[in-house]
Amino acid sequence: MTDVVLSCTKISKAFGALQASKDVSLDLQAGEIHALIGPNGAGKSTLIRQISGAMKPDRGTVHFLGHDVTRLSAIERARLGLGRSFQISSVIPDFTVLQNVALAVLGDEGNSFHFFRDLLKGRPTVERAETCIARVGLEDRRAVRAADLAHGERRRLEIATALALEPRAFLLDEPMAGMGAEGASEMTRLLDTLRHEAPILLIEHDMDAVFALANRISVLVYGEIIATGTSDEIRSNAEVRRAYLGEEETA
Amino acid sequence: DGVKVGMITTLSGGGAGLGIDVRDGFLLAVKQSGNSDIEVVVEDDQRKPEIAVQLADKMIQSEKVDVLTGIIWSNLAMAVVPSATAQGKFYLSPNAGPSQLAGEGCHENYFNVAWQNDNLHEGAGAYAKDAGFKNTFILAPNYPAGTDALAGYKRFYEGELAGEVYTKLGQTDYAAEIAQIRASGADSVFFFLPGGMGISFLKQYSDSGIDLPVVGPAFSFDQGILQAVGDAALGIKNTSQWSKDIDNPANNAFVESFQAEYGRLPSLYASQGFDTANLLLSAMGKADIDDADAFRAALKEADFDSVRGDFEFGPNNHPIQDIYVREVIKEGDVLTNKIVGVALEDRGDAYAEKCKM
Amino acid sequence: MTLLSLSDVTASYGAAQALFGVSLTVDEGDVVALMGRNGMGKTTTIRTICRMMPVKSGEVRFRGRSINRVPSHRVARMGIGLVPEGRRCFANLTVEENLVAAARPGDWNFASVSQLFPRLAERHDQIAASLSGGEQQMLAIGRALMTNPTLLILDEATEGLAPIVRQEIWNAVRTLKATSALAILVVDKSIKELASVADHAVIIERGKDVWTGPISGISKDVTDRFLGV
Amino acid sequence: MTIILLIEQVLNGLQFGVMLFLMAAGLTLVFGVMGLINLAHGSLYMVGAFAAAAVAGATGSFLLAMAAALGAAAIAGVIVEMLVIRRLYDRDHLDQVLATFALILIFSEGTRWIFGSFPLYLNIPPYLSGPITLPGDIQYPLYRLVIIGVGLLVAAGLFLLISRTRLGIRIRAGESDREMIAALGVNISVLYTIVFALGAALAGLAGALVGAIQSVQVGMGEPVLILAFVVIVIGGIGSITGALVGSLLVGLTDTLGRTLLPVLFGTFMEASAATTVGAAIASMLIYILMAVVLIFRPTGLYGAR
Amino acid sequence: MRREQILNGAVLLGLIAVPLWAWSSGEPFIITLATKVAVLGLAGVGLNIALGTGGLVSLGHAAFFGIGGYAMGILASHAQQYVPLFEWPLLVEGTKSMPVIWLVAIVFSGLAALLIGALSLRTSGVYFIMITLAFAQMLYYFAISWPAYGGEDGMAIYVRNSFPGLNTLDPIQFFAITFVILCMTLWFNARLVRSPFGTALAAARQNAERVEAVGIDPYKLRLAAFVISGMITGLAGALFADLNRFVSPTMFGWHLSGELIVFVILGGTGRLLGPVVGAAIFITLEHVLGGISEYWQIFLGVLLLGVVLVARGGVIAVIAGKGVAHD
Ligand SMILES: Nc1ncnc2c1ncn2[C@@H]1O[C@H](COP(=O)(O)OP(=O)(O)OP(=O)(O)O)[C@@H](O)[C@H]1O
Ligand SMILES: Nc1ncnc2c1ncn2[C@@H]1O[C@H](COP(=O)(O)OP(=O)(O)OP(=O)(O)O)[C@@H](O)[C@H]1O
Ligand SMILES: [Mg+2]
Ligand SMILES: [Mg+2]
Repeated sequence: MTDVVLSCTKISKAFGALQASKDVSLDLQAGEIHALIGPNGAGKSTLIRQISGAMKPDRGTVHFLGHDVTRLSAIERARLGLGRSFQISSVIPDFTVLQNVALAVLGDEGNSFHFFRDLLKGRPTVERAETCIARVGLEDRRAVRAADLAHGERRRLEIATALALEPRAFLLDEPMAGMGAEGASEMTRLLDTLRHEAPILLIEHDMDAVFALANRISVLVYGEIIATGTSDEIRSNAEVRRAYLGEEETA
Repeated sequence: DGVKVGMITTLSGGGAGLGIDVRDGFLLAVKQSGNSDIEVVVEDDQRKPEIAVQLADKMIQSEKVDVLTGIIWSNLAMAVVPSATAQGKFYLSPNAGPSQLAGEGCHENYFNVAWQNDNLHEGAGAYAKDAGFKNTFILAPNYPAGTDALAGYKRFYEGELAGEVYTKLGQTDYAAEIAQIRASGADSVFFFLPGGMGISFLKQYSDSGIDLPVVGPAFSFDQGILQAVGDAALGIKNTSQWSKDIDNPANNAFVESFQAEYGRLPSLYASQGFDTANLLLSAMGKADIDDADAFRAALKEADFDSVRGDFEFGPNNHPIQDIYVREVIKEGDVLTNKIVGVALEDRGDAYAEKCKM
Repeated sequence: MTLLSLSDVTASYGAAQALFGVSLTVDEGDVVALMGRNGMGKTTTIRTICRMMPVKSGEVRFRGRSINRVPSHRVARMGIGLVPEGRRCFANLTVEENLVAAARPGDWNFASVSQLFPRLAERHDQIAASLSGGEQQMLAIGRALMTNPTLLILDEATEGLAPIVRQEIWNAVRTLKATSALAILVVDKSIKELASVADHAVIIERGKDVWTGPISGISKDVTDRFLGV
Repeated sequence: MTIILLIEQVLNGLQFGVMLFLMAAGLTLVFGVMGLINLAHGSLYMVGAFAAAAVAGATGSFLLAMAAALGAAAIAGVIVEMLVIRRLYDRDHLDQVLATFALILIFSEGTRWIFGSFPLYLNIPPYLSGPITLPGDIQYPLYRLVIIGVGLLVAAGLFLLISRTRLGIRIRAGESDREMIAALGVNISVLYTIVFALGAALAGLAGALVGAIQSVQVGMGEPVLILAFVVIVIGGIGSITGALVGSLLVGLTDTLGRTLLPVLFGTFMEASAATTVGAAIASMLIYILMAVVLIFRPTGLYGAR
Repeated sequence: MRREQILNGAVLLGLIAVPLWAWSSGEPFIITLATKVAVLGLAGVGLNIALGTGGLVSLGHAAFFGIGGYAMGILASHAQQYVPLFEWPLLVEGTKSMPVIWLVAIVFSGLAALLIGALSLRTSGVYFIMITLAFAQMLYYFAISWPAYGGEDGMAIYVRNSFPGLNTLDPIQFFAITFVILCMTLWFNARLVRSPFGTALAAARQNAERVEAVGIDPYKLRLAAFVISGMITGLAGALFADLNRFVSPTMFGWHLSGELIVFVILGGTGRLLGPVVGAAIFITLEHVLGGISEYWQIFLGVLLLGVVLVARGGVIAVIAGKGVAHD
């Protein structure tokens, strides 16, 4: 059990009458990709929000690297090394790709209260940022404003930013969405190597990617985890098929 | 040689009417004098003290004026006058008369041709005493001129106060104060609410159904503002050092020529501007501006035909003059004032003894 | 009959040109797939059709009429229903308000949309901002259908949807195709799904159309070259 | 202070609140719904008052004057919207502030140019003037009761318009995504022109109604504008209910503050100091109220989220 | 980007050339105007850090401007009358020394900004605009009705305060002081914008959620920016008071806050020299138009409107191109 990096225990969250999380317990172990799938509106993003600290659970606890982080804010959790990508791309529109990533490096270095140093002349910062950009294949676009990127490119930028934080665990909410076939397969390769740096809690509706990548899959339906298992176990679980996969994916 | 006059006054924004009247009165007198030795530069202070200070700098430094005049508001006067007189310029005030400048802060080069700020309020207090008011409710905005106004009223008034209220500067709704008046058991009301505040108060007061007698300074009953107050003002007593029906040749000629020139009845402010110019012109006839001492002495003589009749300067260069009681009446369709008595005769001011010059 | 045609259309974002001459046609009742890698100009093409950005040169015709200078809302009323990239639901409105905001009379109404997406009916009183991603996608489609268009444009309409819902949507598209004269222009990343519903395909590369033909005619060679699979 | 007086002051506070609401209503509509900061709202208020005064002066009819106020302000609104405001919707708040600040200058000095520098006359018609007696022997001006009535009617009307009609839905949709609502076939420009004109007309009506008991002069819109902003911010932008509650809160706080504070301070201070200090604090009171509300509810009482 | 730098240089050169010319040709009032541009420009530069870089639209910067002004007025008036400010718990005397006054102005406006900012930054958008206005209005009404320091009349300080080695009453020497301060502040501002702090602040303006996700707290960034901004504006207030040798509650008025915003937008939001250019244009217009007609504000209004509608992004954007400098 020493290699559990992130875990949440009995998390519950209600929006009025709607129970978005019901006693959800889940963990993430070193070196793994743990995929979280489930129908739209099942509560996946809500769960991620609670783990990342953007939303407070009604009940339950979150542990990260052995600390109880339930009471910490999103910012403090990010500083501890919880990297997050958003379901809907969230970038700094007027910044270039490089600046966007450099900002994340800055956040990781934890000293944004420098008033005189020139950010983009700090060599280590820029180098680290460029490495991350290269890893998602955006080298050619490093000087383009994030607002001018196409949708798919913005998704990659989102990943590059998460990489720059050198996190101890990743929370990725639908990183493949809108990526295109080519992009999705590249992303699959990237995540595959990434898991050795830090484990990934992955939300994704692209089943090809999920089945190819996940060490474990948990299925969330109506706020409850109804099954956890390997790709094959999940693929053949009748309940999951009925609630989520439908018929074709079983083929 | 000639005299250059710098006039800093309010020509734009809400309070522009007063500045325009002062300017028009002043220029009318200059025109009538036919004196070509006088040159007037007019600038708009936008009613902002900082702008007034800068304009004064400009007039002194760049335009090289000899005499400054024109300021309407006490706070602007306080900002401009001390430094202008300290630089050896003459300042003739056509409207504002803050107490500091009449007392400790008086200056030999500062002449007030209108009144010390308290004068009209003192007149109102004196009138209240004569009229036998025993229990007055008094109100004014909460700023220095407002506190001075109430103090001025109390100086001659001898009865009780049913209430003393300071309102917010710029307030437009007086329902709460009017309710207090109604409940206070007062037998009369004195108010000093310049500009739009006074109009709002009077309209709301008359609609409230209270019919206690009201008295106030002329500012809320002046020609420029009276039409806007409407019938709500009818019959109200107010105090003023001037009225268009003061019967003397200078005033009759002024009222007629002002109306001919500008197509409207002159206001209090116009009369003050007119007198200011005439004072200056009278001094120019007697002394050269380059001989400051002689010119100052000539000013001090006040040897001109004031539209308010007798006019002379007290020891602190502030007027000694009669304060009249006027009543608002209707002449045909037009609301105007009629003198019904004299509140104070040959009134100087309360600060003169503090003035050492 | 030709419903929509673009001939040699160019367009730019400020100084940056994004389309370098796109031509395509959509016939009545036709389902056309618009394909291409990320950033090649699919969305931009759609934006010029909906007049959300100006046509720099070339011509867009809808129902035989040039719509180069027709304002956006008039184009929509001529019968184009848009499901935009990124959903763009009206965040501060409820689900029901989103649906009725731009509704025009026709077969599609609140009841029939509810039938297609029961989830929306369940959530009809909820503010759109708090819907899950997939629910928002359904809402965007429902909202476009409520305008009762003759041409439905779906830009990545299945992005972020659960497989089972994706199948439902493709089924819905197939139903639409079979039962109505609705023409559809569809952008999606799943070639497999597109192949099963579309009649024709247009592939764009760097702001130009580089391949047009029946969808069945897309060879392995073409996908390798233009779609990078 | 007697109970009767206290009740009367509460009534005054409520009435002042409703009067504020009348001013704030149009502003919320434009500001909350279209996301536009319109500093020139006060100018439209002034336009209404001046139009009413001019027409009342020429015809002697109060009703015609009110109609003129509505019409003139609405027309001014349409012109301003088509020439200026329309180009500002997709700009940030800053550009809107600058442009509408410029409009204030143009309106104010333009009005002064046309009507001169002196206040105009506009008064309550005889059939609405004078006090009536309420239960408890409270004398209360009829006209102020009329203002309360009109204010409540406007509140109800606006509330229904925004929340219940399709027009309202579309307006709100446009606020969240203008491009998208247009792409769905709604002519948002016309819609916004209508809304702006409606907001302007409400401002004009408020100016004329209130002008009859206050002074009709250049610059009359500015203090009102600030108060109206205070009101809608306290209530929460975009909420008609919020604007109404905000107005009443501000009205009560201001009225009761300025009558009670001097008395309160008088209990432990010397009388004349108490009146000035009390008045000083009273004049700051609504700003204190606003700050406190926002500190505890950063989006106002009824604001979203 | 290079064009903007050339333009910035030209603006500063112009700002120094005009008063020098006026000095040599005996037009002291022009020097006064140039000083006013420098001082109000400085206030605008302060505001621009909050508004342009941080996206914090403060309609209450008059609060800091006024605090700076009153710091000068109170210290100098006590010195003038030889009355100590207070004697308990320790004796504090007034002073007529500019550097001391500046320090006091900076410290107190900074403290006020810390307090106002800490409370106001809980809100955002229009609420922020209004809550900052509320704080400034509180100070305004307080200053008007509090009699100790002149109330609405304000305070006149008849002789300008002193600066070691200079004759501050000489317009050109006083101008030199303000100009040097302006340049130093601009240099600081230029460094700030490119620094990690400035970058993070600009990022927080555009997308606070993203900044949080990388572990930076936007609230702290904004508060720091607001305090720095308030301190600079406070310093400008002290200089402005010295320029006029006069302080009054209008320094707290919302018109002043509005004018500062106008300077910033007119010149170009977030541009280094935007506020200076804006102040120069505005003050020149005010001066030139004021002489033309009683109704000059109509023309001013039309011109401002023209700038917003046509010259998008401010005057600097029109001359130097749209993009805000990024490397
Ligand atoms: N702030 C909120 N208020 C009310 N309901 C909410 C709120 N946030 C989310 N919900 C509801 O909670 C449920 C779970 O939403 P969530 O976004 O977590 O779904 P999801 O599993 O991420 O779905 P998807 O795969 O479509 O993104 C949805 O029904 C959603 O409408
Ligand atoms: N708002 C914008 N401003 C400037 N350039 C843009 C903007 N939106 C897109 N672009 C550019 O236009 C080009 C085409 O983008 P478009 O969004 O049309 O691509 P796409 O084919 O839809 O890609 P995706 O599959 O990622 O959605 C891209 O190079 C992109 O960088
Ligand atoms: Mg989700
Ligand atoms: Mg796209």
